Amino acid sequence: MTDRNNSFEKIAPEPTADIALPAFAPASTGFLSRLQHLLHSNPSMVPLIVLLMSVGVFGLVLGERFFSPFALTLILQQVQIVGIIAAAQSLIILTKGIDLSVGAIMVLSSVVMGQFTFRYGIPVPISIICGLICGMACGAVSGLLVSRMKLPPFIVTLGMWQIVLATNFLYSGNETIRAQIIETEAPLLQFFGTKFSIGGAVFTFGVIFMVLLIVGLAYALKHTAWGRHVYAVGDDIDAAELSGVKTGRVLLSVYMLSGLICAFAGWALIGRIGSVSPTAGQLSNIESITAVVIGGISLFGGRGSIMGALYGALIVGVFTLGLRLLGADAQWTYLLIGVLIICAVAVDQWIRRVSV
Amino acid sequence: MTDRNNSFEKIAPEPTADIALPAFAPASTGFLSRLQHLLHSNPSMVPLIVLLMSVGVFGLVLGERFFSPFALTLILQQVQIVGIIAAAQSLIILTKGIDLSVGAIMVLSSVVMGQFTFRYGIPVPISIICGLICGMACGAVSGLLVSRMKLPPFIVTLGMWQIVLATNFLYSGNETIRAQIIETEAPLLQFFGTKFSIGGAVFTFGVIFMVLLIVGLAYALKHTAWGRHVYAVGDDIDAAELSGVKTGRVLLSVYMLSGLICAFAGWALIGRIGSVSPTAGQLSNIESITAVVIGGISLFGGRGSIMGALYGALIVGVFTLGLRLLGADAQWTYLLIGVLIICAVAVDQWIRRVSV
Amino acid sequence: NDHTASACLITKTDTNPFFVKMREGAEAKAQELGMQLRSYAGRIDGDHETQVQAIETCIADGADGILLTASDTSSIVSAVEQARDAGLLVIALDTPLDPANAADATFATDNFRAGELIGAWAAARLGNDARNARIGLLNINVSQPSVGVLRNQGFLTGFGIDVGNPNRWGDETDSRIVGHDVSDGNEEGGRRAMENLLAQDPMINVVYTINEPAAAGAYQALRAINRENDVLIVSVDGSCSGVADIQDGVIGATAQQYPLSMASLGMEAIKRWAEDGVKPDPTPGKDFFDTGVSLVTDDAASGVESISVREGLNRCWG
Amino acid sequence: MKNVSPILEAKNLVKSFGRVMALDHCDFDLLPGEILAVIGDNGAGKSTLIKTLSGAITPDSGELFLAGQKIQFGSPIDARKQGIETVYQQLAMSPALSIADNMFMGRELRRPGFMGQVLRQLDRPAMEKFAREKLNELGLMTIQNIRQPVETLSGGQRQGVAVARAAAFGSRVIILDEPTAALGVKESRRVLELIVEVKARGIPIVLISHNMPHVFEVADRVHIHRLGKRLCVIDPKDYTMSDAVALMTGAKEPDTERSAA
Amino acid sequence: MKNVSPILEAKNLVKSFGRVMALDHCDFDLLPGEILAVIGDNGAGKSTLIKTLSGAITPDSGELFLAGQKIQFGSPIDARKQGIETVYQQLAMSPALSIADNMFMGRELRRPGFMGQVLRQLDRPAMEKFAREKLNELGLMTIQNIRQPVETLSGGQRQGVAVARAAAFGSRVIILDEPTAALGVKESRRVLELIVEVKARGIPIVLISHNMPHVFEVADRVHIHRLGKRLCVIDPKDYTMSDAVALMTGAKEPDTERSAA
Ligand SMILES: Nc1ncnc2c1ncn2[C@@H]1O[C@H](COP(=O)(O)OP(=O)(O)OP(=O)(O)O)[C@@H](O)[C@H]1O
Ligand SMILES: Nc1ncnc2c1ncn2[C@@H]1O[C@H](COP(=O)(O)OP(=O)(O)OP(=O)(O)O)[C@@H](O)[C@H]1O
Ligand SMILES: [Mg+2]
Ligand SMILES: [Mg+2]
Repeated sequence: MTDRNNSFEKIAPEPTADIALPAFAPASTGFLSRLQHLLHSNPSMVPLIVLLMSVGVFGLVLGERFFSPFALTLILQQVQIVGIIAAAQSLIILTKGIDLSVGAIMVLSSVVMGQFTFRYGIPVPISIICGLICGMACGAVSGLLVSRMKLPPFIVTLGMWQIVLATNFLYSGNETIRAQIIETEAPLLQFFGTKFSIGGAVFTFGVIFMVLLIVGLAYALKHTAWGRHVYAVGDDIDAAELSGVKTGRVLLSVYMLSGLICAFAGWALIGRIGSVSPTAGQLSNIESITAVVIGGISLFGGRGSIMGALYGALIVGVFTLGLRLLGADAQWTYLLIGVLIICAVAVDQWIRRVSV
Repeated sequence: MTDRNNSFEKIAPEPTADIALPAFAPASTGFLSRLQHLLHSNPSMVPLIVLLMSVGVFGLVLGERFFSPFALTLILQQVQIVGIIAAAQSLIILTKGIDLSVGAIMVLSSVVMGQFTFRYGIPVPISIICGLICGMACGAVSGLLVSRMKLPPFIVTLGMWQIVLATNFLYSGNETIRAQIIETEAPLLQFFGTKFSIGGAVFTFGVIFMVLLIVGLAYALKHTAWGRHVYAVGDDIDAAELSGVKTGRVLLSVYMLSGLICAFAGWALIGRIGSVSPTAGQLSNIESITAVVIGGISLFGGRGSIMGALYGALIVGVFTLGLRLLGADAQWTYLLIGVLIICAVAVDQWIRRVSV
Repeated sequence: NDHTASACLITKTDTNPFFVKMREGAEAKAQELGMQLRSYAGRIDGDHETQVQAIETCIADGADGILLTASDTSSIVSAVEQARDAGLLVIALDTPLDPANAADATFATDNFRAGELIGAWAAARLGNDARNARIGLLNINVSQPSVGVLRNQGFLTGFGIDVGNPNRWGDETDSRIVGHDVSDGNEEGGRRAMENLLAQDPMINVVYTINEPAAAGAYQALRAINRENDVLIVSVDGSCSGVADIQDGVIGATAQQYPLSMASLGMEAIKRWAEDGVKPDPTPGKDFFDTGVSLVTDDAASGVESISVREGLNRCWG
Repeated sequence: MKNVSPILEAKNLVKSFGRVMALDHCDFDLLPGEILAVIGDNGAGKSTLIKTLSGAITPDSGELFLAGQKIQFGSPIDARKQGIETVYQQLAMSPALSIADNMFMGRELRRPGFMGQVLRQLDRPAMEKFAREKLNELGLMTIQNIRQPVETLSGGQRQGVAVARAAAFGSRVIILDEPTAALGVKESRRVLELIVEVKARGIPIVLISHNMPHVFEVADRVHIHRLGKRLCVIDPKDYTMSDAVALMTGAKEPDTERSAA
Repeated sequence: MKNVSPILEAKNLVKSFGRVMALDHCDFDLLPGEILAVIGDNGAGKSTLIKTLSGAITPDSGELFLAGQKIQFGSPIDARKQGIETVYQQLAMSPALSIADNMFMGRELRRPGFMGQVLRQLDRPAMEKFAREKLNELGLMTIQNIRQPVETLSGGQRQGVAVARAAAFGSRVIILDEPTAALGVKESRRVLELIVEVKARGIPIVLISHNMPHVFEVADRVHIHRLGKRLCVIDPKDYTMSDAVALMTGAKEPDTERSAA
């Protein structure tokens, strides 16, 4: 019962802001409830733990086939595109938005990079820059509609999705640029596909990029004024405006940055699949949203850490590969992933509901 | 300036609740701003006006080809499934949720109706009831997860979507039941496809059902306690709980009703396509959400009228058919619908922003 | 070598009955030959990434060979190369890769040929009326996957229409074409697309459909305006229910493919590769092993070889 | 007073939010027919206390008694069914719904006859008439339209609506958490009069307020809350306002003998 | 006083919400260095008035002057840049962010050197130190952790944070909309002291309050708002509280001669 004496009401006269008090222990001190409390104080750890647990379980069941450096790094390679897109999606979701056009922007950007190089013979670096600008411009259009005209993000990006995708098909003429040609004539387009190995583990620049991107964004969101403003806008945009945040500018910057990240994902996509394919990425929106939500970022804005998006993407990747290796039939895999999505969030919720 | 004297601050001593005051006229009394004011006082009219305007414009451009009873009733037939699903979706969205599993529930219900009839030889009416129960049960699962375990609806229905769809494929063995067999052996399954014509206009029972359903729901939402509770839950669930609404029960009822409506949509689907096909309805979620949002129902819950969902579905139907008749090819149609979605919402927003 | 040969089957989706049949064939063969089989599929038509992931999984899993129906025939090539470098035999089923020699072997339907057959049949049926036919084309979706393009362009070629760019549908200028629409290859899309085309020109009298479910949907639309008897619907696939639809007069003719034999041929090839290291050879004169396609109709037209519905039913997807 | 048994009583309530212990073995009792004021510093745990009394929060431990019977409230509805009506500090209204809808939330009136029994139609006119009367009783005449959404009301107007709702429906206990905080002078006065009227009807009231003149004007007893628990209960006739403030802020220790039962 | 020109002045402000005219040709003036109280019934339009003064609402018509210069505020940021700091009735905080984050919202401090200039890192320690000091000045010592999210604070604690923010950053005008509404006795007192301190620094203050004793204690002039416009401005030394209330509620007509400039 001594723990209780540490509760704050007892410490009145002096402000004791920085003293880290021992965690409050409730009447029931079983292992579970202690774990719950531990996790509660660190909600962004939840998806990480789910991730580690699922790796552990599949490792136990599948043994070497799963626990090999090859298989584990394969997961990283398989989630890199979703991971990058999920970073973009997280930014938007943190501002209480949602972006249905991420996949389309990604594909259009990669098509621009490819077609500018091969159709018009523009030097590769310039084509890549054009592709990145294209992604950012798409983001800017959504951003302007959301921030200036105050249209709901869901509908803006729903419209943009159709517009960008149709543009992509019309512009590319549905033609794939083949990997062999890219490899010989414009290897820079495949830059993110470059592999290097450490031990048996094979990494690609795309994987490294994904990790660096998310760590960088986590820093920016936590330690810069811009990051705080993103959270404030997602939390309560009117309050943010009244307390002096240029909410319009913050929103625009978020959508543009997200478009740019999608364009980078497009570049990474060329590295991953080798070719420039206008039909890729059709499921990216739903996959990225899944990753973000499993990662514990609230769809109602302003809550959650972007690292969660990475963990969320990895959780889905681990389950997918693990179930495939277990030989589950594809439909059973989807069914189980459906169940697991719900379970992952139920665990998360259980932890958040500690003693309330 | 006399209008201003009617503003309420002048009428102090007596409560004048029911006196309909003349609409307040602002300094700028141009036609546009008068229109804006008129519409502002009746926001649910906005999608209706957009609908009528688009019918008018296409009618002017296309003349008889569009303004024929055939083409106009064709639109009704084409939107009937989306319209019914959008009614289910609206209910969920009014409670601040979103349902990604509507299409899957619809298809599974229709498969249950068909397979029970033909695989097990169960009498058709009983099979249909089983299908309806199946849809309601799916809704109940989501509803329990959302209301009891307080999981976010997006993720619950994302999971359910995958689960139900996979179940559908596994159970049906991907086999279509052909229209000819149904017609001869179980015509009741095609009940909603029954046609009758008034003048040159051809209606089906499915269309009538859609209209009756939405009118009935509009009544229930506006004039019953349950309806008020649905709005209150979507508005602020904590406040609703504190002020005595059984929020859990309301949520559960909404999800179950929505599942049941999806099952009816599944029955109507058999009427529309003649056969029982497990691959149908894959775009229903996005189409229904589009209809709901174009219809002016807020994705943040508690605001909007369900009639809007019908208008929204019809707007999309009018644009799709109109553009096809104008000779736009399928890809351009997608692009233009994207643009029009954004424009429709921009108009809506312009009207709502009157004098604020 | 006590190691049981193991194979992967990767299809575009596992919801289309065509691929379901293919998997059944592979499974039956695997049992017969004592092989291990893992099946993978994309979620939707055109889901390329899932197929790449499936190939990677097969490599990780140490499979001997892969049977692949590619969603994106040229993009998949890098992943296929990776698998071949890892010592797997890769066999393209149903659809040749681009380039075709990217796979070790191809057991496929000639989709262009399938289209050509139904096109020629339709033209022959109409006789002189073919010159002022009103044609509606129901394709799969706007991303124009190669199978859809090949069938569509094959049909037009067979019908005697200049196709413009053979890698794209929709760029033809022939005035007989009322329009193209997309059907998603299912009944619902087929009906909606047909209705859209009918609204443009109610006198359409020839309808090409990407597959039989789309054809069934189109038929419902025609029936709704009582024109089901004066329109020729042609399709591709030859599924048992498709052939039954011919019998019932829903479809005029269909080009039948043989997924089961593709799959079992493929399984045998992998078995041979795992045991003896021998690769299969292509059909002489083509760069792939043609598993054949037959026109099924009871309304045979002169100059176009066809089999009867009865035979079609016997062989449906065998 | 010693012999009267309390109508609502709480023993040893504990409630913590993470590391913050908002209620620390807190006792509470409300006698029949009295006005009990609860005063205390910001963050002392007053709102948390009344939320546990009204079922909005489930305490970690502790017991509740209504008229001597041990009870447990799973939700505010349970408490309302027992006739305990509460005005929460954050008001608990649905902003997009009308004043009348909000007042009748969870206990709507239905039309008589077919429309009501079969079609379950609400009796809007009756509800609006009632709502208007109750608001008039509170002198909230600046509210023009009973159908106007609550979100268009000023802060004070909203508070008025919430108080009117509680006064209209509370049958056994009425709990008011800072009901006059946002109200104007005239409206505050009306609320105080209303409290006295309700008391005259025999219904006991719990009043949380920071306004000492108000508290000393109407309260029969004053529960002083400090650091998550009841420090003491005093009779306002025996103490001055500054005594009460001194007790509340810890400047003075309670005198056990003098404090009221 | 006649010769002093107002620091903040508004003429003929009009603002309507649909059919409700919240400001009806309202005038306003604030003299340098004074404490101006604004009183009025619930719904009289006080909050709307100060929202137009602080840029949160754009009036339909009317003019604003700051130190004699005509100005227009497009947003609260514009007003803040001119040194006008406001505590809104609904507080305007981001619930999920910490107290320190909220106090510095929109004017964050960056670390010196590389971390701040290139990586734009926030200077959390400095901001937290400052925030803690300001809260201590207000006597809000029950707030334990400056990093705790605002949503975990009690209503009164939140109000304290908002007032501390305004007092810390306001350089030309500070506007407080019912700053003591949810505050305890001790905290209310601290806020009143703070208001007087700020005035001593020479910064004029607009105080909206329903608490007449508070108003009459600190105000130099009292702006009485009624039915969307300024009824009159009185000198609290010449009037009693009941006079003010009578004016406010319309029980009495203003006496044009006696009212203060
Ligand atoms: N949901 C919650 N989560 C975390 N902490 C909370 C929560 N609700 C209240 N608290 C904390 O519990 C303590 C008591 O809060 P409470 O609202 O009961 O105070 P109060 O006495 O009503 O104060 P006030 O007079 O300011 O309204 C405060 O320190 C507050 O920060
Ligand atoms: N956003 C809005 N939409 C519609 N009406 C509004 C809006 N804001 C204020 N009003 C109306 O304007 C009038 C004045 O409101 P305001 O908030 O300015 O009053 P107040 O004097 O601050 O009252 P209180 O003392 O209760 O805070 C009220 O009748 C209110 O209903
Ligand atoms: Mg409180
Ligand atoms: Mg106000």
